[in-house]
Amino acid sequence: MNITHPYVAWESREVPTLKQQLPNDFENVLKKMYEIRFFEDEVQDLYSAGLVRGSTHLYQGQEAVSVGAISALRAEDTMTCTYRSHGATIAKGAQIDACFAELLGRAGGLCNGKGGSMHFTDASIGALGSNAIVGGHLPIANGAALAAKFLGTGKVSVCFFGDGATNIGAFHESLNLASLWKLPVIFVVENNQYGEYSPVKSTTSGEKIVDRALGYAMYGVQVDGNDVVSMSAIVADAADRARRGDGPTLIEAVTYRHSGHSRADLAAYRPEGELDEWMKRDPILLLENAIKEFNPDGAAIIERIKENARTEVNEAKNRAVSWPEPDLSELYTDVMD
Amino acid sequence: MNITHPYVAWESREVPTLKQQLPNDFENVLKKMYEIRFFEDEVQDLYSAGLVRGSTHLYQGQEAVSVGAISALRAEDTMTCTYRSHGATIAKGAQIDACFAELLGRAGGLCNGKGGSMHFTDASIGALGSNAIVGGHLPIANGAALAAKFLGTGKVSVCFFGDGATNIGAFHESLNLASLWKLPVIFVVENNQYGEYSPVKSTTSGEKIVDRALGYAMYGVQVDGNDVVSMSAIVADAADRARRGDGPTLIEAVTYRHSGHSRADLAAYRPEGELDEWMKRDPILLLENAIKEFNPDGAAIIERIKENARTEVNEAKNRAVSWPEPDLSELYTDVMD
Amino acid sequence: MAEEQMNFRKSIPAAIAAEMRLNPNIILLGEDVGAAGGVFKTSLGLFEEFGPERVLDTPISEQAIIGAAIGSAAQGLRPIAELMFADFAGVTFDQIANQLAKYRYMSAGQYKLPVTVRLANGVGGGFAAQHSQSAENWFLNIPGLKIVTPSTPNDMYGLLRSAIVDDNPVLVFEHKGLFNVKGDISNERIPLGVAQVVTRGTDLTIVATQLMRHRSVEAAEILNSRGISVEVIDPRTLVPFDDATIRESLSNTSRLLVVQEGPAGGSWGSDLITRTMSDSWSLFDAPPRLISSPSTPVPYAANLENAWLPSVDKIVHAATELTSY
Amino acid sequence: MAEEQMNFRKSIPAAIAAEMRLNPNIILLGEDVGAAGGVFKTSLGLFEEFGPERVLDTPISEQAIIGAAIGSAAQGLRPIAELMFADFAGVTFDQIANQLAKYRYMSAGQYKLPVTVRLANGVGGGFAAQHSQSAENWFLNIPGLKIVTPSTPNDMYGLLRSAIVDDNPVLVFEHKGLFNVKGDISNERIPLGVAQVVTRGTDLTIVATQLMRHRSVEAAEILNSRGISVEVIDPRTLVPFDDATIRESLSNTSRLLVVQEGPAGGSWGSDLITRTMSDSWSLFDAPPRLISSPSTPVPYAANLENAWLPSVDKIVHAATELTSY
Ligand SMILES: Cc1ncc(C[n+]2csc(CCOP(=O)(O)OP(=O)(O)O)c2C)c(N)n1
Ligand SMILES: Cc1ncc(C[n+]2csc(CCOP(=O)(O)OP(=O)(O)O)c2C)c(N)n1
Ligand SMILES: [Mg+2]
Ligand SMILES: [Mg+2]
Repeated sequence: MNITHPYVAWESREVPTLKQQLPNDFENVLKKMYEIRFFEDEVQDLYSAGLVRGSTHLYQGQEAVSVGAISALRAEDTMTCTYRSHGATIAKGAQIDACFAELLGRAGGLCNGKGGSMHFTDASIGALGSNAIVGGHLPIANGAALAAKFLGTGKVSVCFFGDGATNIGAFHESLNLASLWKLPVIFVVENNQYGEYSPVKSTTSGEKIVDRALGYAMYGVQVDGNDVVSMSAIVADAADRARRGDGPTLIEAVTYRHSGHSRADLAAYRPEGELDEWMKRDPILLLENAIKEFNPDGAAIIERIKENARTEVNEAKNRAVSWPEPDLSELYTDVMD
Repeated sequence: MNITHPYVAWESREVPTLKQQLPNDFENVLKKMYEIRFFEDEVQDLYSAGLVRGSTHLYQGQEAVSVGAISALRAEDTMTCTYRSHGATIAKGAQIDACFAELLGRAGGLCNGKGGSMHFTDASIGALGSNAIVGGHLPIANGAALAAKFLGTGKVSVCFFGDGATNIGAFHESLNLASLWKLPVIFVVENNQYGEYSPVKSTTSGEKIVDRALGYAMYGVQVDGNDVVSMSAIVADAADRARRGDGPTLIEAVTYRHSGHSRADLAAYRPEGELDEWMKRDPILLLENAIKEFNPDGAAIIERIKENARTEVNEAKNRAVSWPEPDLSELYTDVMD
Repeated sequence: MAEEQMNFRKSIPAAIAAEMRLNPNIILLGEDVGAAGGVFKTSLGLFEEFGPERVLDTPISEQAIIGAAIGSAAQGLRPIAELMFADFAGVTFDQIANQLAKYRYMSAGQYKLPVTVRLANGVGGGFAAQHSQSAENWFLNIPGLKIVTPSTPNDMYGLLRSAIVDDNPVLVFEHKGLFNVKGDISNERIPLGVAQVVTRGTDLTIVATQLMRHRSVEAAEILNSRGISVEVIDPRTLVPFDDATIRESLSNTSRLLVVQEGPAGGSWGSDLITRTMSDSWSLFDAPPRLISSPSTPVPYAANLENAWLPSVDKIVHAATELTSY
Repeated sequence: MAEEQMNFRKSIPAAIAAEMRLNPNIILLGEDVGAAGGVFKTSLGLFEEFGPERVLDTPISEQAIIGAAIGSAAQGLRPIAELMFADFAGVTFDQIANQLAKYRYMSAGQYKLPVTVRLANGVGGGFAAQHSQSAENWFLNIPGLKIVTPSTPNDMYGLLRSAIVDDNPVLVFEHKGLFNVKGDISNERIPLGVAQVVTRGTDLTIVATQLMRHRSVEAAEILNSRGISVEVIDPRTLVPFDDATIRESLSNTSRLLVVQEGPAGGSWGSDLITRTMSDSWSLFDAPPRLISSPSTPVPYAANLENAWLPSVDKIVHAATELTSY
């Protein structure tokens, strides 16, 4: 069924794709995507080796969403995200060794080891926080946008969350308020097809997630989340609108997570062959194909960037592993004055 | 702006109105509406006399919504509503003296005086409860519908709430789940133009409240809530759909509350003349006009019904006022076994 | 500054206005706090003075309200969020307990959240089970929140001002039963975490907040007239709690009676007795005693609601028993 | 029935299945409880045995989950709602505290709600601040809810069965740190509200639940070897609480140590000490003592999280001090 939805740009606007152009700064974009990919690969190993505790939620396959989005934003813009946030936090510019250290529970971690995998936060780069409560950060993203508007800083607040989060109350309250107050916020649903072990259709009514924008008279766009150029273009539009005072946008980025939901989840619930299909649309692969297509030296450039990223991530991990545990006094600090 | 919304019946279906026909059982319908009207008038007096404590939220002006809705349902269907629930509870069939007694905090009240104005509940007629938390009963309405579906009772769960409630998280979670599970539930938004002192537009994004149905792929209808024939017809449709297993409906009943939000609120925030305009569309007036139009003895019938209702309400009040306070032991009962 | 008579209700907007005048980044948000001046009229005049950008009317979306406060506080504002009836904290418990309270700790201090949350709590004359709770007790087990429970117009005024300028999340509970209480206002901030010795006495220490503080003072007068000398202490802040003042009093009286609105389970009164017993065991000459409401929801009917609230009589009776132990 | 060895995790679906077989109106609902068998594998096999109509996977909508349980219970079903991590009770606190708990009272008993809510609580090895709380303490001040905190596979099994057949709302807390603990299962219901005396002793009474019960037993062994005879009591149910068993023990030992995971404020341990002191003052020969976690959120790093949890050492130390008082 085709819904005529005046707020959905998807049907009415040409969205640029990797088939047509490379990202402006494609080398950096690829590098970030590789950093995230390798970071997450290492995390899986560290987890298996028993060095990462609790839960981890990996981001392989979704790199184009946050890397694309953040490439369209300014350094001072703020970001909130979920427990599946290693990717976005690195994309925003966090030091990779500090990310590893956080996962390892070490001093020098983003949060001195007090937050862990689900709470990556880096105030220095506007990474306001990762949230382990599904939907818990959407209201907070509004708050950051409210401050930007009030103080006239021109900052935009970007908020990443999953398809599953669109069914929780906080989602609804946040979208309504953002629309009503025309807050400079960009809601990016990373529709990776599953919330935990449940396919999105089994938990989420409506034809498309982005249709929910209509109820709030909010701009809504569905976009190929594996295409970093599309992601970037759509977010650039949304950021312009936000900075102009025209309010929020709901972006449904259609993507896929390569691994299971968390930790040891082998994702047995996925239909046979589904992963294979999506691997053909791996965001890194798509970007590399485009680079090779548009650039005669593509293959060599890719190789160099990839190796650089691999080395950097590896060195960052080695540094972090050598750092000490937080001092026991850290247990008691940062509660209240 | 005209939204093409495939789920909204409003534009695509002829809704019968009082201009075209009377309700089948128009005498009883008018009687109920008068009972509610006189009941609420008395409550205002009792409140002013200091006999009703806490808060009261009156229903004058909205009578056609619940009377119309319930006239289309079966006695065994269940109902949940808000603190503004005297009307719906009487419409569903509660004893008027027991309603007064509840407000007065007397033994013999619907809830033995333990619930008060905001918690009218009468299990004997399927009035599952009134809720003082905005939106708190929507998830519960789903539960009643789930039981009906599971047990195959064929019961429908009707849920009344205000325009303001459409902005709270529980609304969203409930509509999604109801749609997903095709629960036999009818969500009736009584859009009386205000949530407390705030006009609906100042708190509620979107062109129309009913547009929100689209995000859940739910049937949605906007209807004249002051026209008891329209209300009844739309709810009859929704109930059919629910009983057939086709799931929930969101009905936006456009109406108006004659008095302030609660207690001593004089509604100074209303634009001059607004109440007067709506008084011309008073649901009782509209029904009476139709009765006179379609029935040669209309005026006499109306007079008889009105006087009957007035007497019954008055006698009910007099009975209730004479009943004793609940026994002090009631304080401790009904907590847990 | 000159003292003036003011009622509890009016002391609230007065305190907010005083701080808003000093700091342009203080905002107030909540349902009908603006144009209407608040459902309890506790923000009357603020909208007129500070305008719609600093006094924001919100939809009925308590999660969005607290979230807006958190995010804007992290970005330089100093928001005051009103939740109207404290019971509504239930629909935004996650935002308060899991987000607001833990934000600073989880980020290892990268963000401090100077957020004030205002809630109208307690029994207010027939509001029944979902509008009458002593919700301050819901947050005692959640580290990271200061909790303020003023009893007089002056405390309301001075503590609210301190809450607003505090760099931590502070929950301020405004008791519905006290809105019309009158008193002098000294127009100054009162530090959080400092108890007030309301009446001096030597036979028994009574600790009570809000409505129960007033009933305890009444009881103390009756007891005094019967030769029992009672020290009534109002902690004013539950977190941090001024244990030292209680201990000092106990070292004179050796007897502790805590009077509280609300059930005993998981309550501040229960905490106080446990702490004091564990730390100051030797000070006691009699068992400590907690007077609380029964373990039931709040009923509507006048006679039941009255019976639910600890009465002056009950306090007098328990105090008499305790002192004759 | 024959006893069998089973771990804590598996005792949960075993208990649910046992009751579901007896009553066709019992349903289970929650996120991924069905096809996936639960994120903790605590509903493994139920979907296969009872099908999608009785084992329902829900969206991530905790308010909708509890509401569905309430409404369906009012209409004749006997729902078991799973909230996964107990911390998520925050997003549905209203439905639990303001709706589920008060429904019966507000309606003067017209509706009873036989709802079981299952929550995975406590520290589980690095889940950090929003996934590690002892949320049982959040509900102590809310009359109308039974609260169950099992420590062994047999208690888990037997208490969960009783919770399911109970006519009241019951919150059952399944401790993440105990999922792999093994033990005998007697395949029978265990009544709610009855404490278990785990070890007999004469010098000191230790009261502890869940993970802390196990640490207390360890501590008791060490203390025994040093000549201190410890009675460890596991209340198993926090509401209703079996005060009589504690009092009986105290009448022998005269010394009370409560050990609890989670901060002291608004906690069951604090309540227990206050009640016992007030009611059984004369039984005490030494001040009561509460060992709890510090008043901080739960940190992630292994060394910090370990330090946050009361250790066997700390218990031994406090017990030694108390007995030499
Ligand atoms: C309020 C709440 N309910 C449940 C959970 C458990 N949980 C963690 S992640 C998750 C799935 C979320 O799915 P989605 O939003 O699609 O994000 P994804 O994990 O796919 O990135 C669930 C149910 C939670 N953390 N918070
Ligand atoms: C969760 C919650 N927030 C706020 C309130 C206070 N309150 C009571 S009624 C009301 C307005 C509701 O407006 P609407 O839904 O339009 O219903 P109406 O009163 O117009 O019938 C508000 C804000 C409440 N009871 N519950
Ligand atoms: Mg997902
Ligand atoms: Mg309204």
